[in-house]
Amino acid sequence: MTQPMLSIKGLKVAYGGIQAVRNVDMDVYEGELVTLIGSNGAGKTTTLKATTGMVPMKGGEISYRGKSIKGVPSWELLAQGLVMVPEGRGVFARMTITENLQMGAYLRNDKEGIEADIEKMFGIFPRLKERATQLAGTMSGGEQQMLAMARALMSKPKLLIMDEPTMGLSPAMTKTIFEVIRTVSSEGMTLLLVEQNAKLALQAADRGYVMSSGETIMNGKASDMLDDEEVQKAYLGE
Amino acid sequence: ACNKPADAPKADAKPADGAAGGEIVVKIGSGAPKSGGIAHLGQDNEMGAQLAVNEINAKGDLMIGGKKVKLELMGEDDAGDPKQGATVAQKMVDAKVVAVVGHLNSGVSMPANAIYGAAGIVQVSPSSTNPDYTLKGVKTPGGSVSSYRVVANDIQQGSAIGKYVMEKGGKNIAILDDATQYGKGLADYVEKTLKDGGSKVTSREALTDKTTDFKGVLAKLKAENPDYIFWGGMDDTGAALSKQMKELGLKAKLVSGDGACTAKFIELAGDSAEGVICTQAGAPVSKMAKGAEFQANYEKTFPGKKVEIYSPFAYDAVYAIVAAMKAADSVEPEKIAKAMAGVSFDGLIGKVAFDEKGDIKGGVITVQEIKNKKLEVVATVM
Amino acid sequence: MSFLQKLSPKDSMLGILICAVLLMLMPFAVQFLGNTAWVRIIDYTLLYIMLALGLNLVVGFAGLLDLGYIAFYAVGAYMVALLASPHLSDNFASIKAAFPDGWHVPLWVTIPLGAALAAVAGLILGAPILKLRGDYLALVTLGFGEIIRIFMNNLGKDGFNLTNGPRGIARIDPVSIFGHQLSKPLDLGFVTLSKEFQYYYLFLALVVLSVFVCYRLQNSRLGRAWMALREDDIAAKAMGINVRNIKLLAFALGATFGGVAGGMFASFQGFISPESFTYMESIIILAMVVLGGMGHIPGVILGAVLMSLFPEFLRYVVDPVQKAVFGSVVIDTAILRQLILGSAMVLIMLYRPKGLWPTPTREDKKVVEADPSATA
Amino acid sequence: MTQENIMLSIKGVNKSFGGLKALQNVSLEVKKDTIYGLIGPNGAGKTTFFNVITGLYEPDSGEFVLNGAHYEPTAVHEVAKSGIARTFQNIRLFGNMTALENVMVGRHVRTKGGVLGSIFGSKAVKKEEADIKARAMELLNYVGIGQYHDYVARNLAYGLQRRLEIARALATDPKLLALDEPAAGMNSTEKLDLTKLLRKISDDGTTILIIEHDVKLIMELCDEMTVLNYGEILVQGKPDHVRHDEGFISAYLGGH
Amino acid sequence: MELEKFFQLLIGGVVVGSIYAMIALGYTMVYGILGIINFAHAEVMMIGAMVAMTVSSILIAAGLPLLVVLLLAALVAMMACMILSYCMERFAYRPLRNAPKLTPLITAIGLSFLIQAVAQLIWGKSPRPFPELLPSTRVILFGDVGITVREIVIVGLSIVMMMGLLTLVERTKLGRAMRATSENVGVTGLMGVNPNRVISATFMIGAALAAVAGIMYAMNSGGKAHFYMGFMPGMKAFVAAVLGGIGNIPGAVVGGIVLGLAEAFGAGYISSEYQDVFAFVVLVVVLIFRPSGLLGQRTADRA
Ligand SMILES: Nc1ncnc2c1ncn2[C@@H]1O[C@H](COP(=O)(O)OP(=O)(O)OP(=O)(O)O)[C@@H](O)[C@H]1O
Ligand SMILES: Nc1ncnc2c1ncn2[C@@H]1O[C@H](COP(=O)(O)OP(=O)(O)OP(=O)(O)O)[C@@H](O)[C@H]1O
Ligand SMILES: CC(C)C[C@H](N)C(=O)O
Ligand SMILES: [Mg+2]
Ligand SMILES: [Mg+2]
Repeated sequence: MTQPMLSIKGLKVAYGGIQAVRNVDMDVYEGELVTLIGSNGAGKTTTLKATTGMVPMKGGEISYRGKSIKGVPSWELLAQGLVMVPEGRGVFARMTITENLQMGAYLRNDKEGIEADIEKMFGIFPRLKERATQLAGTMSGGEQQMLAMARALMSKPKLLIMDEPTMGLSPAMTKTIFEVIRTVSSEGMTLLLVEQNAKLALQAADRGYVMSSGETIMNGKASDMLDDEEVQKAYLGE
Repeated sequence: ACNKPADAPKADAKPADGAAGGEIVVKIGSGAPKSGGIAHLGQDNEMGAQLAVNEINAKGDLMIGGKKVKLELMGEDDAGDPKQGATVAQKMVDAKVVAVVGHLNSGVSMPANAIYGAAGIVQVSPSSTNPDYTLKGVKTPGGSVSSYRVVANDIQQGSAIGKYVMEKGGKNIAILDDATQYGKGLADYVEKTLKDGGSKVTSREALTDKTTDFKGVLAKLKAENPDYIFWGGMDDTGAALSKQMKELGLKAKLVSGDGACTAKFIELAGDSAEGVICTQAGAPVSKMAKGAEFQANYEKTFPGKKVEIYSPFAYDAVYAIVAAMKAADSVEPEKIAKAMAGVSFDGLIGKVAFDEKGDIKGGVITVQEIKNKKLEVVATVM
Repeated sequence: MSFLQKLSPKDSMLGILICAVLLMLMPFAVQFLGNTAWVRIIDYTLLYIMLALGLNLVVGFAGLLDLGYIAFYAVGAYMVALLASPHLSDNFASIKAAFPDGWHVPLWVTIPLGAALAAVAGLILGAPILKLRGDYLALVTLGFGEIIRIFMNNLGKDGFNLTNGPRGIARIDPVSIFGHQLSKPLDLGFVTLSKEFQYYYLFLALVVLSVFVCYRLQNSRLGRAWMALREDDIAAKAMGINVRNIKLLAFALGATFGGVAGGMFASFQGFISPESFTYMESIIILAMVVLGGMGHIPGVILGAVLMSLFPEFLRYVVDPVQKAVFGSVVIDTAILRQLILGSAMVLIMLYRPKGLWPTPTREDKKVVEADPSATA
Repeated sequence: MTQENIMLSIKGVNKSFGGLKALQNVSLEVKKDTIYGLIGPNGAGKTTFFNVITGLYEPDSGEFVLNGAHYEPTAVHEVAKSGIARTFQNIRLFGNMTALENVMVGRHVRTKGGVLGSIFGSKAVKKEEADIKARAMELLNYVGIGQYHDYVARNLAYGLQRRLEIARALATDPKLLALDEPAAGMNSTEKLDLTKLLRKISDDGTTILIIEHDVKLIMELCDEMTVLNYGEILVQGKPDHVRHDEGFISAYLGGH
Repeated sequence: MELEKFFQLLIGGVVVGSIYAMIALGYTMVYGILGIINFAHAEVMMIGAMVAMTVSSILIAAGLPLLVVLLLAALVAMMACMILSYCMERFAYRPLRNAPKLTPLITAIGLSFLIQAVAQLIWGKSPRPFPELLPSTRVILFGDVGITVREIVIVGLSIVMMMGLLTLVERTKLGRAMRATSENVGVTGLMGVNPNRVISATFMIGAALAAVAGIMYAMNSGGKAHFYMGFMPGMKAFVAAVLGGIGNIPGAVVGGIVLGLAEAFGAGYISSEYQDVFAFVVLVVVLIFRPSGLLGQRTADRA
């Protein structure tokens, strides 16, 4: 294969005294759907935050399309097509749904294109259309999750990072989200997915990584991992 | 541990400070606001005192107790705040000043006096015009008066203003003040005089020393259309009042006291200053025999600065202290305080001598009117 | 203080003892090094410590921003001034008749009364504005503070002269304990204590008491409730905390500190006027709390000490230093002081955003790596 | 059924936001010592229902009975006092307080140490404090995060925070424990542990009302359940009954 | 007579209120985006007035027509204030983004001490006359009710400013970015917006308004500038901002005007002594009934 689109080597992150991430190694190749699973507090979110320049890294290397992005702020990354849907949605509560979507397209200047894409999102998530003018903050947890997802897609990312996008979603909605994930993936978008619903994640993904207490302890083809009893015991609850 | 109130430098004390063998250095304190809203006036006072000190030292002929005396002015910032006033007062007492020029605001002079009095140190204020300052003054342990002033007090000033206005045929007068110790105090005496004199005080209003918009109260006064409006307050606020009266088309003549009887007022009030009447507790520097000389000297010593109001008085306050020093032929505070009662000399501001309360004898009040951007004396009230 | 708590009871007793001795000797040292003015400054400092501790109850513990705290100080001060000076009898015939030589109520009455009155004021302020959040509350308290001051300034009309207006109330009795007036030198035989010294010990006692009370409250059920309120009021309610009541409680308790300090201030200075209770004072006290370390008692004390000593310290050094360096006063002293004070505040906040001595939090401690997934 | 064995009985709750009817005539009864499930699509009104019964949102109408006693859900703290404790969908811990302190706060409503007592450190208060601490620690261990007792809450990972919230709620000795998506953000294994925990809580005599999207989990956990959709009741009854309801399948599971 | 008095008070109130409004806009914008009360804003306004004073006195000496002088002076003053404000944000506030809420408040107070001190060094301690750049000639409306040209300009300006800001914040991309930043700096970054730029911009816009406000205030308050001049209007503007619902742009203007009217009518009909008391009483009453200000809408706190 060619060089990875995103490559993380020996990542270390600490919050004050707490070593949240000790040693993470991970590669994401163009066009892949990679999933990162692990129990609560394993350090997944922290890893993603470090990648998108939201928390400073204490050690290691992160490079995106060959260039090191150590200390590169999140807004410059988006310009290069690296986008994240943060854990806990982070929608703009005091802005309407539409405005939230427009924020997603902040760096784009093609008015028509933006309009079209907003309509497209409304197509995928009808509930958002119904509430187009409601303040995001007053929406239900699930509705907010859809919005966050849609907003990220608005920026036409090359690499989309998602932190637990189905958290708090009804089964139906979870299906929808995964359908979306599959489609965008099949359309060639590269995805890095952190997901608690390990089964669904692994079923959708090409490759998977497992994190435990701050370290990537294993990785491999998603299908293989589904059958690995270690994984089954620890994360699939079987 | 505790410093006995009355321990002050003996004539031979602190040779350390003394430059030459026979010379002793004597500290005189000066307390005035050098920060905050009226810092410029405080500065003025201190500079007045500084001038006197420089002069005396330059002459270098001041001999006390057979020793040559070099004066040193200890200028402290009381920020016009009673609490800080008390603090600097204590600081100066500790620094063994033999007497104090100050403070500027009556509101500060009075609490400070408690400290000076107790320490047996005499205080001569160049600008505190509130009657209570001397009336309620503290006696030194030695039983002498400790609160003196070289300006006339607000009773004199108030009645002078009131009388003058009535002479000029004022029937309906509105009285405004800035709700400060000074402004309100003065306004009260003006009001009293007018009422006793049978004039009508159409309304009595109070604003603040930070008020910049008088339109509200002026609109009210306009409805009453008084023929005079008295302002008990400072020059900057007074100027705003004067301008806004004009903008609202009030016919009334503006009258004010020493706080607003300044060059600054004219500068700020511009054209609206024309015809404004104000009094000064004492003669204006322009009318002082050596006034011009003083001004020149002042502007030479402190480039870019102009005499505001009270520097001449601060200047004479120093001379009063020195006179007492000479009379007592000692630099002991108590002795100076004692001798102060007997002091009498022709100063810059005129004759300087005190009554038993500590007020200046025959303190004159000068009534002035602003004619083409100049203060012109129109009357001098004894 | 806090570090004492960590020590074993025995050591902490020792520590406290040492502190006590040092504090007892402090004024002598100060007198020796500096002079009476400094003892006086320290007296004021002690008052400010009380104020800071009181405000800390409201801002630091309960997280209610109060920009008008000085009002309670004023209430206490004026109450003492009225009860312990000839002012009322000079201005009200009826009282004159009853008390020919004026009212002179002793310390034992004025302190609790001042505290109580301030507490009531606290409730009166608190009650109507409980619904308000964060900065809305802050502003109303600011307004309250100003309103009180304005009334003090205007209730001085002839006819009904309650506060003597801007002229202020003078000749307030000094504190007198068992007939001895603290304004008079006290001869203990081996040493004579000046007014400043006697007040120092009185104030010190009050401060120690305040600190004690604050600690007890902080580590109590109420202290926790306040903290919870500060963190998330909705969650606090959901935990069954009656937010309304504990807010009021915080206001009232905080106010009492102010009231007592105010009373002390009045009798110490013997003269009070509205100028001493401006909005700026409230701000300065708030600065003490925040600069020191909001919610952390030792920090707050440190803050109060610095904020009240530093400007005075500058008063003493700025001129000499300038003279030494440039040979003359280049920059006007008063301005330079303001300049330095301002910069100091900014810099402290820049380098110690949580204050100089903040509550030690979890992050500061080294973490023994516990595997989070171990729970699974 | 008789009143005695009903813990919570809600009748005809309506709640609307402007034009939007978030709850329409919702009624349900939770039997004592059972686990009752509340599910439904996103935006169905589940959290709103919680907010209403706990006094956070004022209902347009409705009747509320807890443990046989009528109550008006107006003051949140009153509701908590009368015995309903809850957790929040978007976790609301006291971020800067330690895990232990968080749980200790939960004891507030069941203790009474006052100002004077605290200041003078009266025997009673000292004892009460000790008890609070002991109980809090006990609860932390009970939910399995004892070793994090001195962690500042905001520094705990999502899943741990959820457990902490449960401990804090339990500290108020609730008659009814209302959980809003406690399993959100947990993986299957962790969910199993949570299930065990909830069972334990229920067996130890606390009635539970739970919102959860994990059908597997809710079905095996609950004795009875209500499915909301667009603010209205879709189905109500035992899991097996609900499981086969057409409306439920299409609206919630999204077809087969 | 009475009627005339009423209208005269009305005018006076609206004028003063408009000045409060202009300053309040600055408070509100910064508050809106960072949630901090930038007390130093009052000093920014003071600096604006001071700079304008110096510049205009030079230009007048050079004999330019007053209107030109006014425009040039205003321009320079705005520049100065924007730079000052930018530096404040960059060096004093930015490092405190994640600091406890009250930390920037104290910084702000420290800053205003600092700025005042500097102003004293440059312009001295005493009030300086501010040239009459706008005619204070009285235009009679009816009877004896009049308004000066300057006052008309002031009222006009405040409205224009408000409209301008509203369009900026509600309609433009920058405005949207501002609102987003005000909610969550981190996530805004994820949208490709550089929050630092947005915040700096906000401060500078507020500063520009402050400069204009400073000039108008200096002219309206009896034509003087003083290092201390920021304090009072600063405090009043803060009140106005909160009264209208802090963070809310029209609110700032409404709040300012309501405050101005309360003061004017209070002084005119009851007693000038309690002028400020009325201001605060109005505030308290309003907040008791509308806990988040006149126009401040509280967004439902989801649980
Ligand atoms: N802001 C913070 N300050 C200090 N410690 C933190 C902070 N955020 C997270 N941590 C710690 O870092 C560790 C990893 O947290 P992180 O959120 O990355 O885990 P996670 O794998 O995302 O867990 P989850 O699946 O629950 O989201 C946890 O132990 C947590 O306590
Ligand atoms: N404060 C509010 N203002 C306006 N609308 C609101 C408010 N709270 C909730 N809503 C609306 O009411 C509906 C129900 O919201 P609720 O949070 O109860 O859904 P939910 O069942 O909890 O969904 P989820 O499972 O995704 O959390 C949603 O459409 C939401 O947008
Ligand atoms: C500067 C002066 C106006 C001071 C005033 N005379 C007073 O007694 O306070
Ligand atoms: Mg996570
Ligand atoms: Mg919900």
